[in-house]
Amino acid sequence: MRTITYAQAINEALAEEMRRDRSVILYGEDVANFGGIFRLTAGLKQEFGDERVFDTPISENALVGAGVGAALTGLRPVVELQFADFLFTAADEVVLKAGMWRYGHGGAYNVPLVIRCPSGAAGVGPEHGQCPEAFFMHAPGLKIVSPSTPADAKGLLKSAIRDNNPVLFFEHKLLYATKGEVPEGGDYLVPLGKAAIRREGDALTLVAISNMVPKALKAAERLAADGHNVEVIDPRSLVPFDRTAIIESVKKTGKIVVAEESYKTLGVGAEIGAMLLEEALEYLDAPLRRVAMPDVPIPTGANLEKFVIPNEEKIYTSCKELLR
Amino acid sequence: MRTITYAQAINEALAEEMRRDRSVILYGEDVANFGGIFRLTAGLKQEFGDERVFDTPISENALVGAGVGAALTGLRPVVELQFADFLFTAADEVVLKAGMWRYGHGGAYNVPLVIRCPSGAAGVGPEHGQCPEAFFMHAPGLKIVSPSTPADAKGLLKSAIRDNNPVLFFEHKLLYATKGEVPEGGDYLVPLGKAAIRREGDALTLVAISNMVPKALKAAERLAADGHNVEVIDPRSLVPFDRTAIIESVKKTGKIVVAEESYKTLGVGAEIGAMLLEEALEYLDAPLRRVAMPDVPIPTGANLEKFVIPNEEKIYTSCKELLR
Amino acid sequence: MDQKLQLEIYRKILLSRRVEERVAELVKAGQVGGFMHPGVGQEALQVAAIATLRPDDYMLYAHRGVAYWIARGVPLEKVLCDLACKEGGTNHGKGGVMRVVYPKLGVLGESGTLGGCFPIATGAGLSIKVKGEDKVVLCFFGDGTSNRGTFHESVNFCAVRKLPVIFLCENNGWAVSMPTERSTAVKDIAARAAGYNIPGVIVDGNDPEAVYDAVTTAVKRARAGEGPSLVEGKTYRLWGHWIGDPESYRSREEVEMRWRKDPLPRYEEKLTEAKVLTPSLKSQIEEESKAAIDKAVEFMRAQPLPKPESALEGVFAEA
Amino acid sequence: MDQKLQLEIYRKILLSRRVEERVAELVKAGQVGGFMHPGVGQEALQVAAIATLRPDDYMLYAHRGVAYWIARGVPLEKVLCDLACKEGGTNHGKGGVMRVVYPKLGVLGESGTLGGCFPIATGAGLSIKVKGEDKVVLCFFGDGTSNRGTFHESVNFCAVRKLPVIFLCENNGWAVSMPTERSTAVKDIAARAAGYNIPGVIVDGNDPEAVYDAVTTAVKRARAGEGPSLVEGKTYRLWGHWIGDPESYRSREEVEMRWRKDPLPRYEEKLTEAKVLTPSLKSQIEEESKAAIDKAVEFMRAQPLPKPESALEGVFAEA
Ligand SMILES: Cc1ncc(C[n+]2csc(CCOP(=O)(O)OP(=O)(O)O)c2C)c(N)n1
Ligand SMILES: Cc1ncc(C[n+]2csc(CCOP(=O)(O)OP(=O)(O)O)c2C)c(N)n1
Ligand SMILES: [Mg+2]
Ligand SMILES: [Mg+2]
Repeated sequence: MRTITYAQAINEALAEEMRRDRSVILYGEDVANFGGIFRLTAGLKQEFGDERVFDTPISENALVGAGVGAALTGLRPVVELQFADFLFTAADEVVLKAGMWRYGHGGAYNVPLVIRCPSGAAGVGPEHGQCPEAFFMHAPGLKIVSPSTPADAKGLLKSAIRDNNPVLFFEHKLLYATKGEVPEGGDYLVPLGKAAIRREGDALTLVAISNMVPKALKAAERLAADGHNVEVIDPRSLVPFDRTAIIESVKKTGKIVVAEESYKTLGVGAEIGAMLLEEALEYLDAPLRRVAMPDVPIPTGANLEKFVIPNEEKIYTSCKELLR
Repeated sequence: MRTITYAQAINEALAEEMRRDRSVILYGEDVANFGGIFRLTAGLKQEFGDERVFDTPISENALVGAGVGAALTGLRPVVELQFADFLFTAADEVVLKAGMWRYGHGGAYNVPLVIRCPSGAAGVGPEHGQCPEAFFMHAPGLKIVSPSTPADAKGLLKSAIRDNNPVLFFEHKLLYATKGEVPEGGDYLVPLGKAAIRREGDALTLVAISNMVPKALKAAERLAADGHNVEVIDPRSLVPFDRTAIIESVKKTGKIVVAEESYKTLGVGAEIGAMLLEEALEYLDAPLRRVAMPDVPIPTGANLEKFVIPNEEKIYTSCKELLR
Repeated sequence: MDQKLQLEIYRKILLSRRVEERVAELVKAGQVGGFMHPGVGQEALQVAAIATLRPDDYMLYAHRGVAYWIARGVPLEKVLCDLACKEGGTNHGKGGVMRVVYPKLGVLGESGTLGGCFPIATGAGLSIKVKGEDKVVLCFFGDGTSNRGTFHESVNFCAVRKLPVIFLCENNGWAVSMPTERSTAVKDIAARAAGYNIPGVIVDGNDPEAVYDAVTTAVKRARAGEGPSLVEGKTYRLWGHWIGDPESYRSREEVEMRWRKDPLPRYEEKLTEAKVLTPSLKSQIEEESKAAIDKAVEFMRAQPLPKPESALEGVFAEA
Repeated sequence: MDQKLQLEIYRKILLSRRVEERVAELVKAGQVGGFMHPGVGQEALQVAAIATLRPDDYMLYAHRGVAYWIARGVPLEKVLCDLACKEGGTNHGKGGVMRVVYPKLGVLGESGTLGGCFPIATGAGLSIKVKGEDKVVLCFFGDGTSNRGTFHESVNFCAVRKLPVIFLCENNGWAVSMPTERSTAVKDIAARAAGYNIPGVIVDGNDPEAVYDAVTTAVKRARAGEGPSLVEGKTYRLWGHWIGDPESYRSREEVEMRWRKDPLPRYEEKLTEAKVLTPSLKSQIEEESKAAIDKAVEFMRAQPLPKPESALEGVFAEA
């Protein structure tokens, strides 16, 4: 199968869905003429024209809120925020409007909106490098997707665009350049809410999110060399969340480690821990380990960032502690 | 000791701190001339004048951001948001500015800011009734306080105003009218980060937050009548969080139930569950129970709201399940 | 303005007024739990502006009273059921009367945070433009709300993309306890149009025909693809911010003085002088209104509350 | 303007230009990791505006270049250490060059989200007013940033409370790839002052003396307690949005045409004609600049990186 980058996969998904459905539009800062500051949307304005692909002013509240309004009135907008951190700039529109409009109005309207959010620490400091998935996982009415491979980036984005609900689509900046096999053409869809077992094993369940997945797989290989066969699970979507995949795995392994780039306190690992304590206590034979961003903003300096961002080594050591 | 309402306690705390320290100012929508839509700030403008107590335009981003700017330049602003939900309207200023300014600038400045947030479902629907503590507990750099009694409301607010860091101060609307003993005058301070054991017991650890505390205590009495002596813990502040109080209690009881009005997924109960799974697994002899707001927006209709908001009965039943 | 339209507007102003009077009774008598911000005194502005729309246009109302829905043709009994958070309304108790929604007539609903309306209206305008339709969006907001950042972002966005949105400010002099002159640096909200290079028009909001003309011009401009307009109607909130507001923040004199400019009797006189309205027709309209309200209240009373378990439904649509 | 000040401004414009040229070399050579948005072409505006301040005033710079700090007197070596995220700077690698902070001279720092500066500036103005001081706040922002809602909320807030804040727009024609005329509905950002009933002034941002006069007037007004002003300096971003920007979004011709208006040679000529600057003095200033930069770069090179563990420190102050 041909291999393409995560970035190309996103560009393909956008192009295919815009070809398929005229109600899909794309806008954001610098997405049209420039093709996006990460160049993900290059060529789309040329193919789909100024009305369906356009640049906007620097007005994040209007961007997101207009996405909701357009979704209420028959479009399927894809809004690009230049950095996932700007979800906070537009949090009223994200949490209170996109997440609650349908429910608050008794289901009279759907909100088929996708917000694309480049996430992840990459040397750009506290306000341009967060992985804020967990904040919005706590908010009712929002679906949350965080793909780790080019194939999932494509298949999940296509599904997100077709979904009748608001979806926050997190793209880790450090994954953009990574390559992987992606089925050509056709209609490659990956359903929201289905986890992927990236590696089978019975020694320990290692849940990894977004850019932590490749790191977890490397750690898993080292652990295998040590004789520990760990299972690596990539939830892929956090809302809906594939609880069964994780619970079933833990029933088999009895041990759980969660690797994520969100802040530790109330990060995704907290929900997984609580869920297991509710539903799988009797199977757990070791304490939870959360490999996460410590509860500090992301420092700008490379050596400081490296110190706080979870990596292969930290994942390896945490697993090792439980496997002794 | 004299008894006053939670609302009076807050008013007293504000007045005392403003008398003590000229750098304390108070502003928000309708706080000065009208004394606040919940009448908490009545009389303060008269005593402290137009410059230190004033009404603002409906501009939540400016309100909160100006609080940060004023804090950087030598004041100790207390900003009132009319509803805690508006923290989302100003989330950039709350999470990225208040929470990160100090760290991002290498500690050059402190941000002694208090944001008062009336929280809790009270028949006013999805955007005026949330308890959003957990959202902001995930954000680095913010202290979070959620008092359940008039005495704590006063003592914690005074400590929050003297704290050199940003503090989100959550006041449950349904607690405003509740009465309790509050030490007269003097300088009554309650430190942030110290939980209160509201009721001692060894059968089960029941952690309750804000307006869930009185409900938990009622449930505990019923359980006592059934012969179960449960321990009720009120964390009072969520950041800093008194982990020890809860862990020690669970070591004694082996059972944990968390009652809160935040959404269940990644609510405060998730962090408590994960923390126990990390640090007290061997002491746990029953699964976690989270009595929380289901993951739906708050409906406006009274009978619908009643159905979703946690109450004494739900707390009682959840404990009972573990105590059989 | 032709007589049919004049009477239509008068009818709706009167009906709105009588509905709010009845709602106030019901609320004070504790017969409905609903919470409402009365619009008494602003009905002329609300009714006349909405009268300029086509059935397929979109609108975002503000939180101020019932006239928006009555003017738009949302069945009265549905509005009352929403007020009581019962079945039979438009949102099944989920949003109450502050979230009346009626897709058939483009009533998109309401944002609970002030200023949330602006980006939503912008998005509706975007849909219209992308689809090449000639619909418009009418977005109501208060003087206080004009100070939200979303106003600035949205008006600029609509102006640069030439979106068919009419931003209609109901300047009633107050935002809860805050008088406009203390909340807003500029005397006329309409002056803010200069910041976006769009028309900014001031009109007497208590004169329905003046409002009708001003909004009609803005609607024409929007339909022609020439972009948004800002229209400011000067009016006054004759009742409290909510039913039960002590109103300690303003003087009796001020309010009494404003009652003398109450748009209802004022329009009554005008139509009577113009021989469009006769005493008999007037009392007929009063009776029809009362009958309609009685009927709607009865319907509302007979409706069940939504099933408690339904509180868990409706967060997500079928994927 | 007196010659001392003219030369002072010229020196700082030149030094800023040479610093950015050196930084570009260092970054391209991969010798510092730092990420920077160059301000080449905008130094006259930045330096002259800051020259109007007193040492005890506050300022919020934008993300565009190093001239703000050089003009304000932040030691150059500290700026370079921040660029390299080393010790010896102002923020110990926590914020890099985008978060230079210098309390001694009221340099409050920077918001990573555009428009975050406006409410912060408002708050600094609030402090000044509450304490009854006669300081002012100078807040820089770009044309693109003028479309953030925080601009609207903050300017209105400052205007109603008469806070001593000068909102200084650096209109350089572009926001990354977005030309001002497509992002902003109004030709002159200054026109937005009309929405807040405050002065809105347009000035040639490449003429330092014109900038100095315009900002001085706004500063006087602020110190006198008469409230905020909006000043717009027309300038141009001669380099890319960041070092390495392909600039595929604008034409060579446009950029070349603008280089002819480069404020540095322009001011050089003016001062030479006025006999304030002589060839020998010019080369002396060039040499002094080079020496200062060499020294600062050396200092920066010699500085250690912050201790990795320090990444965990500084979130909270001692209670
Ligand atoms: C963002 C936000 N801030 C504050 C409120 C609370 N609030 C509801 S109505 C109101 C006054 C609005 O004034 P105005 O816009 O003039 O409308 P009016 O009530 O006068 O019709 C306020 C402050 C809110 N709902 N949302
Ligand atoms: C809220 C927010 N949106 C977007 C960005 C990304 N961004 C950084 S600089 C920039 C362009 C700013 O343009 P302008 O305000 O004109 O300043 P200039 O770069 O031209 O100096 C953008 C979009 C950001 N940092 N914050
Ligand atoms: Mg008003
Ligand atoms: Mg610019």
